Amino acid sequence: MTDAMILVGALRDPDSAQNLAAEQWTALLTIARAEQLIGTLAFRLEGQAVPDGVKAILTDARLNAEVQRRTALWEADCARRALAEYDGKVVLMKGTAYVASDLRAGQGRSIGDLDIMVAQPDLPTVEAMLLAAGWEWVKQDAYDDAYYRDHMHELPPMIHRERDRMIDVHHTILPLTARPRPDAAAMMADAVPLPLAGGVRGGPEKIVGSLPFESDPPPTPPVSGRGEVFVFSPEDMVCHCAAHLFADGDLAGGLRNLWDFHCLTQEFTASDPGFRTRLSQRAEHHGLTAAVERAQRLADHLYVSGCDQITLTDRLFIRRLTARNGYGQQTRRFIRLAFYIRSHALRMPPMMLARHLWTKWRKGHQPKV
Amino acid sequence: MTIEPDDHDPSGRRRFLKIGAVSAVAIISIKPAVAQAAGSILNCEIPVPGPHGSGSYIASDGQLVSRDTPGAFPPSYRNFTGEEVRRAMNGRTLPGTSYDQSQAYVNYIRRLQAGQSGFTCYASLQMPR
Amino acid sequence: MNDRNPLYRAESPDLLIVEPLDDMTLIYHRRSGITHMVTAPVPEILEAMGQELVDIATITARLSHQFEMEADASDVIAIVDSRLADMMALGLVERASEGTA
Amino acid sequence: MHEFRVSVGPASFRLLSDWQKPIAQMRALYASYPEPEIPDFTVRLEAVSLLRRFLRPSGAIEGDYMLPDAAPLPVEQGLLALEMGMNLQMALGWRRHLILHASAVERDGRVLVMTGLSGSGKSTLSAMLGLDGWRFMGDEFVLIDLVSGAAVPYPRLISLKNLAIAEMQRVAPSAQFGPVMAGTPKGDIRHMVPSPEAVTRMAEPGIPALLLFPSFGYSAAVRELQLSETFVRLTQASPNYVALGEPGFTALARFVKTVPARAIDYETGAEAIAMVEQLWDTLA
Repeated sequence: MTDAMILVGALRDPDSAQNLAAEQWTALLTIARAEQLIGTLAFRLEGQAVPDGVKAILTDARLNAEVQRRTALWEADCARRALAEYDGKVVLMKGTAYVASDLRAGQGRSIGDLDIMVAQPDLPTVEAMLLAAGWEWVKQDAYDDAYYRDHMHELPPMIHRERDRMIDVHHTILPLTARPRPDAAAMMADAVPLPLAGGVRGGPEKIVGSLPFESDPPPTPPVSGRGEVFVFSPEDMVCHCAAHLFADGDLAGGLRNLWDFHCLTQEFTASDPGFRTRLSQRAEHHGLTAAVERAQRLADHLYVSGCDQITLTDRLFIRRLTARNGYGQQTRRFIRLAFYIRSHALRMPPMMLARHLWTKWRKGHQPKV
Repeated sequence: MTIEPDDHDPSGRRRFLKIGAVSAVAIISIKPAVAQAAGSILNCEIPVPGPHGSGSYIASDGQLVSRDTPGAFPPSYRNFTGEEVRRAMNGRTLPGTSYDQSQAYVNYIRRLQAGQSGFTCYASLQMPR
Repeated sequence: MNDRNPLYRAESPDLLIVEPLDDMTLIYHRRSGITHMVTAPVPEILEAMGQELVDIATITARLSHQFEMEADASDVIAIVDSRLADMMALGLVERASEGTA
Repeated sequence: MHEFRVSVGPASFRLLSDWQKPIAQMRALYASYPEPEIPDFTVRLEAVSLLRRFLRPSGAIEGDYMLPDAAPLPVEQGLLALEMGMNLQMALGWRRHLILHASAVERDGRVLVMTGLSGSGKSTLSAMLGLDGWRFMGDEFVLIDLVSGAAVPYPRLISLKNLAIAEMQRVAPSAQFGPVMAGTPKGDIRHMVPSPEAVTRMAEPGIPALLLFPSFGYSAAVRELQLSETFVRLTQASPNYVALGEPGFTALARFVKTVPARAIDYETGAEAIAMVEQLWDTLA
């Protein structure tokens, strides 16, 4: 039966899609939607001769990705304005950072919540400013709240009451209970400002919140230097991507995260030959060498032709990452369960894991396997 | 921006502008109706309470409270459908509940926020008539 | 920073599609993708602001020049101030902060 | 899984089910509709658990686009579940038109659009008008072309509820009906196949000429609406207005400015049809 390798193949080698039969197209599109990669696929296949029905679906996906991009940038701009009086750095993370930096990883990418990172001591300040600007807590449950504050790498999620958009405010990139403890302070210190951050006052190009319009106005000078937004340095962006891929969840959505990793490393390496060396050093500093190396092997194996240097364990990861059939259903139940347990074991010491699973179980949560 | 070009009418008098009051609501922003339209075409249900409040009791004003709170009602043993909640909001009681219990549950549902279980379903009941 | 007389700038007109309906006007904000439905004097304030950095007194003076308003000058200033705050919250207007004002 | 594919208007679906029966029912009711080669959307009706595949079987609605809070339905209502799944794909995934949650009928190339809450009677009214000299275009969604503003048909199965079931069986005894599904979340439901003309002409759009907001159960009245009220109500009746961005705004603003709108209250179907004909003659 078809698995997500059909999607991997189309992303790796868009020309190969020319040979797909109608049945394979249907499976490919369904799997790409389920893996949140339909927009990415649409950009990859741009310019390829495809059947009419496929073309219409891919055009929709591209337009939809453009709307998501604009919405994500606007949300970032709203956060920037809400935090305009905050003196520290506000770092955009994940999808929003990729589109704001105009990186290839952002092309067609689906973007849900806004993720930002601020310095840990400033969390109460930032929280208060967001609450004042219309964000509200999503959960009221004391257990979840205490759990977040004691053990997680972010505040409990907040949602904006007018725009219905969620924000996750991080102070580091991995749960505090995880084994690697990345150097969050160094990541903040090395974060770089976006070329020109600005909402209303900014110019039209590559600006937070702007779309390319034919009738774009000439750039207007920024009103002040304050209220800039930042993104991680290239090395830290890649380290975060790898950490997120393996630690934050049970590899659900892993193909998408791995595609991010692939695009980031390719693009950074192409523009800077010294990037790989600095990435290794930085990964070591953060205790993320194993994660970055595995992500690199998996990404090369799946997304680069002719790279087959993988370990036996890597093969398990690949089985997990591609566990999806042509109907869009998740498959390989057992291997997914194994990864689910493993993901929690990575995040928590054994006793805490037991307590966590017990509490969740009593409340009726079951791993959706 | 395309506001009518004739700021002054031919007689040379200034146009009248209804300027409103300081406290007036002058801007309404259109929110996505996905929840409404999709919810109205989908069979949905609302747990009372949702997982975020499991184990809690429900006070008459809909707040989640601990089980020893006087006058609070136990969690519902079953979920309510959107249609049952719609009828309860129009004055009937939820199936299998007393009048006061139903009121408390409906108040709980009214307090639901986006992201909480049942919210999308509740939002679907809010479409204006 | 001059807190007593802040300066404001409106969103670029090219990023707003304005569609008068009746006593309400639609404004589609291209940067956010959000549709706002507004009453007077919101469209008039945006028009009066143009593309410059302006203070409330300037906006009010321009409105008074164009329109007859059923309110005395201090009320008009208070109302314009209130509408500017509404528009700032929605990202349709931004206030210049310290340094340049 | 069991599988059936169908095109409705410009959209096409792959329907999958763990059970054979709902698929057979769909196949019978949609027999006259074309079958797409590469469908736009996939809808799945899945057993909630292995146990529920056989014991009091109930299916969850899954697919390309899903909503939280969706409750599983007993498998006897699988046909309804699949229909809901199709609607959900359109509501969340369709980007080629502005969708209005409305029914529509056409005469002389011009279209009457009726929108309102479920229970407003828009579905039954469109079905009755479809028997009375109008071409039925759809009872759930009307698709507005983003460039031309034309109304594009989406003639899925007509979903009749409660009292409307007997009423339609009386006036259209020769129509093809689906199984009666009693005790669904929306009461009793029975599907009716639209007229052959509605299906053969489903690629043929029309120009929107009148918009009505019907309300059933109130004594007869007609009310004018301000453009701004119409606009807001239609944004709330459109599941993809916000997702479309600027083209959606342009299409909806044009629709509101060019199509006359009225709210009508009525107590009987005959009364409503008389009101519709009269408004059509004066306004459209």
